[in-house]
Amino acid sequence: MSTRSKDEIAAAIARDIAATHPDGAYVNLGIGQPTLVADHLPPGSGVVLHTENGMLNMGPAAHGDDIDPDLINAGKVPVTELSGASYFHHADSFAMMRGGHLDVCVLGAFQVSAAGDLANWHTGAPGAIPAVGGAMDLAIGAKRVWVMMTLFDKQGAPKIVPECTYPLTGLGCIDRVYTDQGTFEVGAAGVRALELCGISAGELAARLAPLTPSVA
Amino acid sequence: MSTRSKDEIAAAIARDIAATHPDGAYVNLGIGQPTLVADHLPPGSGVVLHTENGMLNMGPAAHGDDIDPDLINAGKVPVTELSGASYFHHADSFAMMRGGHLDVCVLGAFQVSAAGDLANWHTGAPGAIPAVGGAMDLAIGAKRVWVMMTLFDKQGAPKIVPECTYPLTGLGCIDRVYTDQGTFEVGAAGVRALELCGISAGELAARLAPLTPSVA
Amino acid sequence: MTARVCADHDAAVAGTPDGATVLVGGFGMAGMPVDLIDALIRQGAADLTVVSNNAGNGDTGLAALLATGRVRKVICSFPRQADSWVFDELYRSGRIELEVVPQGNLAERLRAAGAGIGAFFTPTGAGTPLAEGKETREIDGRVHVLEYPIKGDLAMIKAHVADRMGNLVYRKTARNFGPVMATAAATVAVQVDRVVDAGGLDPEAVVTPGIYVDRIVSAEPEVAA
Amino acid sequence: MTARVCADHDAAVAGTPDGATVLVGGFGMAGMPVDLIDALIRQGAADLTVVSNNAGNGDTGLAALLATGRVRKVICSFPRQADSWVFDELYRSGRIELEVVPQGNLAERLRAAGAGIGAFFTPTGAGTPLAEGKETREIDGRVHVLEYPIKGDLAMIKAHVADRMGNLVYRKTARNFGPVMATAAATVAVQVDRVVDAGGLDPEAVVTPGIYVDRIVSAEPEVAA
Repeated sequence: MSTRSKDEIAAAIARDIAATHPDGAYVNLGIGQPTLVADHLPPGSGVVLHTENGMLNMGPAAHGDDIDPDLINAGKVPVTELSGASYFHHADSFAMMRGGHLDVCVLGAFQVSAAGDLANWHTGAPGAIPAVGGAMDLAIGAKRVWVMMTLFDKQGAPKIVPECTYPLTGLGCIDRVYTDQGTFEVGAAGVRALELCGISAGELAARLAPLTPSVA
Repeated sequence: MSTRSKDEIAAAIARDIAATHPDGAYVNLGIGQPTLVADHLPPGSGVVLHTENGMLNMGPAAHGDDIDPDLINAGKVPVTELSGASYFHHADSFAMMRGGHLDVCVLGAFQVSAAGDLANWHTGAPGAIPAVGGAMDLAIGAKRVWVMMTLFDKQGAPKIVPECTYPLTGLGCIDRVYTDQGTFEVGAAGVRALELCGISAGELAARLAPLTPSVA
Repeated sequence: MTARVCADHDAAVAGTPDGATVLVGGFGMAGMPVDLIDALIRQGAADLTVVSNNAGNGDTGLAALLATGRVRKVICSFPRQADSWVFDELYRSGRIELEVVPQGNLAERLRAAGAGIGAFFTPTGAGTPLAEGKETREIDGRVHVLEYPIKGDLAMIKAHVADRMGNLVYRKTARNFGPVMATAAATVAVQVDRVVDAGGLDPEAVVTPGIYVDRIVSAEPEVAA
Repeated sequence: MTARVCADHDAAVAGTPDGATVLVGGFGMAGMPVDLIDALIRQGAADLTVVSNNAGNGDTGLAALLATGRVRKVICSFPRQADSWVFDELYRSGRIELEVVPQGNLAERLRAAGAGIGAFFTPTGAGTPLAEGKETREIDGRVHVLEYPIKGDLAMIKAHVADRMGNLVYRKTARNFGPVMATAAATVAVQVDRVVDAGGLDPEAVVTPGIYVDRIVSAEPEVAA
């Protein structure tokens, strides 16, 4: 049993977005790994990508002559414009996010708590320069906020935890966590594995203890 | 000694706007008599008119073939568009007003208090249907809010009063009151006549008592 | 979810439940979504709360909706006009409730609903009867009143042109409340003069991005077919 | 008062006092008013508070201003980037203050300053370190944080085209903070690619109405002459 690659996780998220929103969804993909999801959206999914620096219907990354320094995404990567795009200023863009108009937002995370709290902006380490960007707005604003991360950190410690030990980004804001070792729901009912990949239910329970994940 | 006509009052206001803002001013003229001010603005004054239903650089009233039902002022009168106009939605238009960006607003009034309180939206009479429109936003929002009214009502009672008896539109918001019988400053220092027209200082004091207007 | 072009105005307001709060665009007749209002009259939802700047002019549009007796309450800034006889009669006979809101508070409360603002402090209305019973606070030496969002179940607005993504542009002062109401309702229905394909509007000039729009209906049926 | 086209960038930032709060547009380098920043460096105002999304990239623009040592404090959402070495060094050596603000709160607090909102409640940041010490209130079952406006003495922004009335349009995502910062400062200086006569911009497509703009300077000197 092998774990899922980042591409496989991104494909799973893309599939679930398309399944949940058959008529198309408005989606924000956080900077870093979540941007991979765009590459896996099925043709005709009708998904419209939002970038918080003021654009809807963002296209793929720009290359060569298509690069325009005035057209970048939230990660400051040059991107392209799809047909039906629109531009708006930052207050309007964040009003859109904070007002609950995005269907799905996918974020990276350091930790997610069983109750759905998110920690993804700051390690709290001494000397670290804090930088939050739009993470707190996205965390509380989208209709569904999903996380894409590895289930364990480099030291092997679980990133789904009883309580976040890193500084919080938002309280009770996460619906679902896509990881290399499976997909999980978190929230009031605790942790529930929707599917496992590369880990047995027994090992999962042992490594996430004292959490007691249920397995669908 | 004769009193000033509405046109003469409007001309005085127009003159003062032009004198206070030699480089041009952004001005909102309340519905009713204040709209007359537009006709008296000197050529080249550079004054830009705002209408709260979403336009800057509004032109004069439209007639005949120039009438466009999509282009009206706050009094719902068809108007025209001057070169350099812009359109915006109601939240942006009122943000502009409420954020203190208009240089001058001219409003009609039932009463103005010596301290600069304004009453201009509702008589409070039983059976009257209250309707406020943008009056409360204009009253608190413009840098300078001026009133254009007759000094006395039809029963001869003064409309500059110690305390407003009609329901208030705004507290301490009026700078200056242009009337048929003179121009007055109101505010923390009380009532001060800048000029009188058709009324003597003695008669003014008698009719505004217990207020004690000073005369410049 | 992305907007849908409806076959007719009835489809655009289908499913409106009794008791709904309906945001109605327009300032006087400019931007008034008359065809959607007529469809809502046919649809028959009752016990409605209507949020609009005015309370109807003459006998058409919003006035016609009020005349059905299916509006319980009007929230507006300026109900009384020379031609607001339908509202006047209902109000004077005690058959309709009225909440008068300063026009800027109306716009800002709608924006707050769309922008996820829980409440805001504004100096508008401080010390006046329209702030009675409301929480106040002095900020920077000025009395402010706490105001809450106004959310709609349905918004009915009129725009000039839509593309098939739901992006909208308006015409002149008919823009008025449309863009802000489009952000503030669970379902947003828009009547437009015409629909164009995606790419038919300048992305720099879009006023209402398609994310806010659910149902579009065009005055030119052959285009909307 | 209506906008003025300045002869050069120095004229557009003249008179900035020590201790000023300066709003600086741009998201990374997109929309960054580099020429105005260079003029402010020459102008020499010190003890500044800079409000911007980032805290400078590389060695030009905002980073160059920070490098002069004349910035006391930065208010931003995302100071730390791969190329933010100027800020990083100042911060780590204790020579600059930092207030980190969630990006949406930054935009909304600037808007509040421009729109006359005294304060607003938002769920953003509730329960996080960035809300510590701030007033909170539960509204509709959700914890909200009370946030206050951010006002500038000077805003420096970059737009694409201005007309002589000061109306502005922007280009693509370089729009970002420009329109909202233009509403939030006592003096607004704009660098543009070119200036056109009044009437040269579509009134329906103007993003920043001229009322917000004080000083314009064009990259094409012959047009601004």
